Amino acid sequence: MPSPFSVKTDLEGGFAVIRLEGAVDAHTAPRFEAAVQSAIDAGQRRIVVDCERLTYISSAGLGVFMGFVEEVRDEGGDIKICGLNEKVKQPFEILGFESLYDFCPDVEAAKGRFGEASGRGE
Amino acid sequence: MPSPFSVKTDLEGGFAVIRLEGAVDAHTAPRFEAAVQSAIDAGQRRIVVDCERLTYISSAGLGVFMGFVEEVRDEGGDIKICGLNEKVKQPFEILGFESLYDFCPDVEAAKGRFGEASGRGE
Amino acid sequence: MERVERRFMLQVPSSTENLALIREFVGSTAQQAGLDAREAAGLEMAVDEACANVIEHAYGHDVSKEVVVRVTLDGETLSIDIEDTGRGFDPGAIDQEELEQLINKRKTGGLGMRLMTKLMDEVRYEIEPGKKNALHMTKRLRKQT
Amino acid sequence: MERVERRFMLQVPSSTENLALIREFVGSTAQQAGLDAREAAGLEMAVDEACANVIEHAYGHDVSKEVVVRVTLDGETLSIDIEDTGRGFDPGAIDQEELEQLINKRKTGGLGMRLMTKLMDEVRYEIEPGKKNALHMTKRLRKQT
Ligand SMILES: Nc1ncnc2c1ncn2[C@@H]1O[C@H](COP(=O)(O)OP(=O)(O)O)[C@@H](O)[C@H]1O
Ligand SMILES: Nc1ncnc2c1ncn2[C@@H]1O[C@H](COP(=O)(O)OP(=O)(O)O)[C@@H](O)[C@H]1O
Repeated sequence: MPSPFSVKTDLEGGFAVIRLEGAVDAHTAPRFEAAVQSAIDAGQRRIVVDCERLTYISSAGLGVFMGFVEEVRDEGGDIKICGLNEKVKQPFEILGFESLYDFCPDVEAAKGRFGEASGRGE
Repeated sequence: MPSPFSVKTDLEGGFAVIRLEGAVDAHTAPRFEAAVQSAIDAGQRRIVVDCERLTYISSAGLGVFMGFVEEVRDEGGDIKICGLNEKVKQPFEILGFESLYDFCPDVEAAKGRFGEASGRGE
Repeated sequence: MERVERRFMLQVPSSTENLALIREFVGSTAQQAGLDAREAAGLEMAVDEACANVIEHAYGHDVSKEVVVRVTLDGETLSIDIEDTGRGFDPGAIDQEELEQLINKRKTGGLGMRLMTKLMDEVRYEIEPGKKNALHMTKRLRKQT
Repeated sequence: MERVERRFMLQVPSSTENLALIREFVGSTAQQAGLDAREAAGLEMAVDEACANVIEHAYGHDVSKEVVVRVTLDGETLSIDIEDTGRGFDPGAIDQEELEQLINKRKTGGLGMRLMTKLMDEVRYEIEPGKKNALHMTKRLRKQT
């Protein structure tokens, strides 16, 4: 059996760290989306999505990154993606996410990148 | 994907330790059988099958324990089974292997049981 | 009928190479049916044994043949149906020797059907040699209240 | 014809709950076909996207419908066939906006068919609305010499 999906949000200082585990597909993406929505509803704008334990992501999961990032950036924040391992990098690369999102090796690095620029490296 | 099957024999002092990993089913049992046959052909009679990393065993695998044990016991040896975890115990229990085979917690314990008795606890 | 009956089917070439896939398939349906880990493992084993018999005894390892496993879930039962078009056999005539006797005779087989019977709530064969041999097995589900 | 063509089929209720099983099924055939880990992951994703579309767009999450995935292996190609009997659509009319545009519009979808096309060597739809909509995808296998 594949590892079960889970999503967990930790508020760490001024950051919301959303930790994904297992597979994000059309079945589980709504739970990821709900986590991002809750963080935003709670006023969080500095969002880090930790993918270290992510084993799979399909377009339904990528869509969550797409749907919220403008709103967050408009308010001076960002959604940063960290901990992507080789196994799950493929769809991000294929679709060109790497020029539009800030990818970081780990959560600490991601936190350090906030405030440096607007998020898109502009 | 399930963990791939492997079988490996180590000659340790006067013992042949056969280490199983992954699933022993009708597809992989012939490789387990070949390992036991080779050990016997090489003159080994004190055989320990280490099941610590075994994730599954069907009747095809149990058959390997059945087919050789008499021959080995007739010559004063035994085939001892060790390291069975909860997950794979079920078929051994259901079929009554526990009264006919010597089950040990680990390889060292199994080695210690040779010479104590004929193997069947007689 | 409070809920829809859920039907699953897997069809693979008749080769022992596919037993791992068959177990994963059945394991996944077991999980959806709410079986616990031990029950799911038992179900996977019963189906593995049944399919290994089809591959070895019904089709004699002829890879051009196909093994078909159907799983049906209703609220109360998980049903397994496995059919083959092989030579058939008489399940009642298969003798069920004690494990000790099998060992004495240095047998390496003869445990599969026994496992199936012990692991499932119902095991029923309908043999029509030359036409089809059907195996039907069921596992009762605990009420989810 | 040096070797037998191997055919695999999986049929599951039309629910996203079964996408994980569909990926395992396809992954297992990828392994038998000799694909490496990255290629197998890509194949699993292409089929996941195609089946998610059937579940969501063709059948609107109606669990009484069924999703059928066929995999055929010959020595040279792994072929995938997925059919639905839903309302159909015009694949050529689906516009393929740039990711940046989709993000600006706060879209959360529209990437699935693009992934399928990039991951597979061939993606072909045959739409006969009201009858059947067939998706055929292929992946070339490297020669095993
Ligand atoms: N589907 C089948 N078609 C033909 N013969 C079968 C089938 N299933 C079981 N048998 C017969 O029943 C016997 C007992 O099966 P089983 O208890 O599983 O042990 P084993 O397969 O190890 O011999 C087999 O040896 C075979 O002769
Ligand atoms: N099997 C199908 N049946 C009906 N419509 C489909 C099917 N597959 C795709 N579509 C249509 O094509 C569109 C684009 O699909 P896709 O690129 O996978 O993105 P998404 O599914 O995220 O919208 C869908 O929104 C849908 O309108």
